[in-house]
Amino acid sequence: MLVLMDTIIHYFYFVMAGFFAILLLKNLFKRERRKGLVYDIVYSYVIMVFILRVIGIK
Amino acid sequence: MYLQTTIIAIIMVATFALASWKLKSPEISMVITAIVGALVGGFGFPSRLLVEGMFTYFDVGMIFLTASIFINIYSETGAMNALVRWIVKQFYDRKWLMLILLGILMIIPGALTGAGSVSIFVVGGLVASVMNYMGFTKRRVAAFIYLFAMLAAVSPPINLWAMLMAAQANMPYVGFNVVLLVPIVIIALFTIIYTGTSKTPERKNKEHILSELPLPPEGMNWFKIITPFAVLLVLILISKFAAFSIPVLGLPLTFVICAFVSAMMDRKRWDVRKWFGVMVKTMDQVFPLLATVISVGALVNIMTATGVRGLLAITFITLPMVLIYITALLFAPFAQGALSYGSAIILGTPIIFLFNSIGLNVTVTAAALSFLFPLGDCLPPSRIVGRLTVETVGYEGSYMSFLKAIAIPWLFMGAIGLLMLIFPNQLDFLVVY
Amino acid sequence: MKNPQYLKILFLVLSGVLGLLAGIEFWELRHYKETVVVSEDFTEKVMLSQYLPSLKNTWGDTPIYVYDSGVPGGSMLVLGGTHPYEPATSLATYVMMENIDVTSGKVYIIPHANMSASTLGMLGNAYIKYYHIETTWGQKKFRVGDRNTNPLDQWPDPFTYVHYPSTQNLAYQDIRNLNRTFPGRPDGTLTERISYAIMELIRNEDIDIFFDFHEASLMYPVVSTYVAHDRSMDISMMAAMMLSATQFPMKSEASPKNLRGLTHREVGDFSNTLAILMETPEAFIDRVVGRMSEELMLEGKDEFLQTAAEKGLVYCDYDIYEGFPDALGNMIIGTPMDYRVGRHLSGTLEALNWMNQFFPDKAISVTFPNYVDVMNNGSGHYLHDPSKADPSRVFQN
Amino acid sequence: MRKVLILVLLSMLLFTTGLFAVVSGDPVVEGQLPFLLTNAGQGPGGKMARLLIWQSGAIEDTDFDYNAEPLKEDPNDLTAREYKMLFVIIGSSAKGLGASGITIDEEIARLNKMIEEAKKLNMFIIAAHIEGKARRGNPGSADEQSIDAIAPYADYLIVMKEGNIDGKFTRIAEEKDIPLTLIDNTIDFMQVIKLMFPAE
Repeated sequence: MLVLMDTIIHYFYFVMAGFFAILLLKNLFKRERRKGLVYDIVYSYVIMVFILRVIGIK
Repeated sequence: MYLQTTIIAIIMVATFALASWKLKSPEISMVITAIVGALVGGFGFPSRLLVEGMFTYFDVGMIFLTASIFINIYSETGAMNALVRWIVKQFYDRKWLMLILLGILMIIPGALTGAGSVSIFVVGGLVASVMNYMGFTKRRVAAFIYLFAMLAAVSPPINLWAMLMAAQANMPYVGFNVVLLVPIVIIALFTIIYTGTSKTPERKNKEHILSELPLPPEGMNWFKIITPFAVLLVLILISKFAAFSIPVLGLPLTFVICAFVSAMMDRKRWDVRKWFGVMVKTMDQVFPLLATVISVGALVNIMTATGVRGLLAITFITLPMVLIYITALLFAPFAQGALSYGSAIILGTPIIFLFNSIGLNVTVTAAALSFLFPLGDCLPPSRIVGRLTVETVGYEGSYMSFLKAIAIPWLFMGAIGLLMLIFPNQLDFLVVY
Repeated sequence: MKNPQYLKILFLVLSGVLGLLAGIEFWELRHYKETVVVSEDFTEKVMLSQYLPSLKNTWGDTPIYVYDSGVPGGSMLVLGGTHPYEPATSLATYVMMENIDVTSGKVYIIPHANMSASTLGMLGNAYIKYYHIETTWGQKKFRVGDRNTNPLDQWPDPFTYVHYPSTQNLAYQDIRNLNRTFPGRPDGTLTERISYAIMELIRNEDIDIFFDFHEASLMYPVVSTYVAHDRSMDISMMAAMMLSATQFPMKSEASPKNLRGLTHREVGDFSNTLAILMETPEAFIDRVVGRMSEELMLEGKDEFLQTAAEKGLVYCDYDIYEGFPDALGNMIIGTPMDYRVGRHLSGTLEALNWMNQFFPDKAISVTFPNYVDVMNNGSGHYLHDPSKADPSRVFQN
Repeated sequence: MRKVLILVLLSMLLFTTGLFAVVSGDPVVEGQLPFLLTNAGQGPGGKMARLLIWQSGAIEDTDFDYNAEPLKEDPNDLTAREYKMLFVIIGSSAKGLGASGITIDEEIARLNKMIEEAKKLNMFIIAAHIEGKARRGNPGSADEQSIDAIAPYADYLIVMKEGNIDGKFTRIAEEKDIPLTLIDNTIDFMQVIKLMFPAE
């Protein structure tokens, strides 16, 4: 039972990472603060990190 | 190897300075520095090392995000304003009591989780706005919040630096409670006095403040104000004290649950668009921190690969004892600024072994170091807690002026830590529980 | 001012390329298999999940190689790769597995005790992914893993790790550290379940002596040491004295009672086996070393560490210029891989020898290359060519 | 049978480590029975010595007692039997710091008390440092404090050569005029025991 719950929570974390990737993607294209070009780059690689986790690469 | 590594280190420092100045983004500067370091170090374009490093503090980033989402949703329900209103009403004329209570409030989340940033995320906004209304200057508010965030991180039961050093040195994390709490109380009192005795010329009268504060939304009550925090506290306590009866939740999920509970307290609880909007805004707000923890990992990974990390560590630990004491207040905080909790493992553990080998009490030594490391949370390159404080307080001056604002209590804490480091055997009576 | 959309997309694509390049390397490491040609005394391969079914189809499952002589005698279990970032441990088990000759008793070998942890690099420590060993038939490639279970297999960490059953609090990431989760629990996290399954193996198969191979940083006082549970103290003390006099410097330490979760403590407390942990010196994992490279992993020569040694900060012999002599007259320069592998091999043989003396009813008779052999011929000499071997004796890990 | 096997094995070992003197320095002092074997510094050395004494077969198991920490709880530890000698193995433990490790101040206080009482009882005190440089440390370390608490008050010193590389024990021996026997390896302690208690 605990193992099952652990497994569910484990997958929930991947879903959470995926959700944050979506939030990040939305902010990359439209955001209130730090609108500069430099932060477009920062957003891009942070999104990449979340995606690598979501697809189970790292 | 010394010369070569020193050259790489210098080039990396120069790159970081130049990039920070030109690009105005410490996050990307760290990544650029990492890339330059790898190129100079002969690693080519370090795609694997770069990305691998970015995962080092991935979980920390998740904690930042979820904690902020929780607290922003909580604020959105109006509960935060109601709480501030109540505190001002009750404590307007009892400044000292209020400062003590705010201090304790600040310490709890960090003490339970080991992260000062969590304290700021969870109660920092509340404390800042109460203090603002009470007329304290932004400088004092910033100092108060930053200091208590550090103390929260150091405070038992969870002191991550001590735990990491203990883990690396194969010593049990036992006997730290009193030896941490006594200095914490001293530093906390100093900070409270430092804050409380400052002038508050622009302090408005009570009625004025209450009229400025937005009225709580209809239906707001104590149950709604308390429940989300109560859930947080309960989840954290059962994770610690009933760990074998529940699955591992992790802090991110804990905060998500609390966020959900908060949202359920709202009248328009199923307004998904509203909550989504809050989360998008939260992401915008905490993005610099998230980006910092992601980027600093990449930098640390390259510092390690090129041997720069090793150079820093070997330089510090092979200093004569006297110089270790003299430079501890420099090395330890800067290591924290660059390596975050890695500082404990890289500088802390060798110091533990070194001190042990000359018969000094290692528990006091580890405790002492755990007072010195957090001082670096306001220092570059990462300066995570420092920036978080600036954001939370809404501090408007330059970052340098923020550092000046926190300098006095910062130095006081450093002095206490240093004294503990110098006299561990005289303080070993504190290692009781 | 609004940044053009195409630039944002370009940055995303570039980040994607970076992620892809790195991702390919991560994927390769996770799926790279090491090959082993087991010796003729090999009888069967079983999976750890046989002792705890919930490990089946997880990265926590790992092969156990059994060598049953069919002749009555004691039984031993050897763990390599409890911490995969200490790769001499797995290599030593491979040399053992490829050459072992069991004349009485039964031997169980697990080359990757924490399989999951062997599939990623150590975060923030810029580890090399692989190292290569020269053999008579070409190079053989091995993984260098992490200390802890892969977060892809066990996520999240708690904010503090409460050890079962002692309730001692440990740093959060130690919940993924196999040498902190013993004796484990059947319904715990993946790492706790691996521990529990290993305990079940020990209890069900009535293991008489248990070895856990490790490597330590030189600045760690317990380097070059046996750490023994109370019942195995006599064995490890005699073995250490013997080895120091005849082969290489070896110390012996008692497992402290207050430090929980470690094999030398919990395996001894929660089973009847004689639990022993061994540490070799591995310069690579010292935090003060310079450039991280395969050479450092294989040779262990580092100037920074030399400085530490000269200041008396390391806890074993270390010299990257002249070396130091072992009891046989070899000069040991740095911490070479063969030296480390040889130490584990002879460390095991010597302890077995003393178990046989002290507990004749548990006696096991085995032979495999020892320190002298590996120092003379190199570890690679004892690894066989899989392409020329009987396919039924070739396995992947 | 078992003992014979061990003896054969050990003699082979002694053969390989060289026919040269594994025991050097001052002549071995004749031992007296019964004696109390103990430890200074909370290390495993005492147990190691006990093991080697057993293995040597030179004396009976009943000829000596082993007590890891005499006077810690029972003030009568030294008078429990009419001990002729106090045999102290010096060395701390490297495993486990902090709460799992040693508390050196209390340990030294206990050692001082033990020496004082042993002197009062006219016991012959032997200080042995048999684990080499692993049990030597920087000034102030548990190892050095333990050495300083015992060695200068001993009537006889047995030291492994490697542990005397800085000549500390030679100096103590000369200053206090204590006989000092040196051994090459820890395991040679067994030889010393055999020489101390020659077969009748």
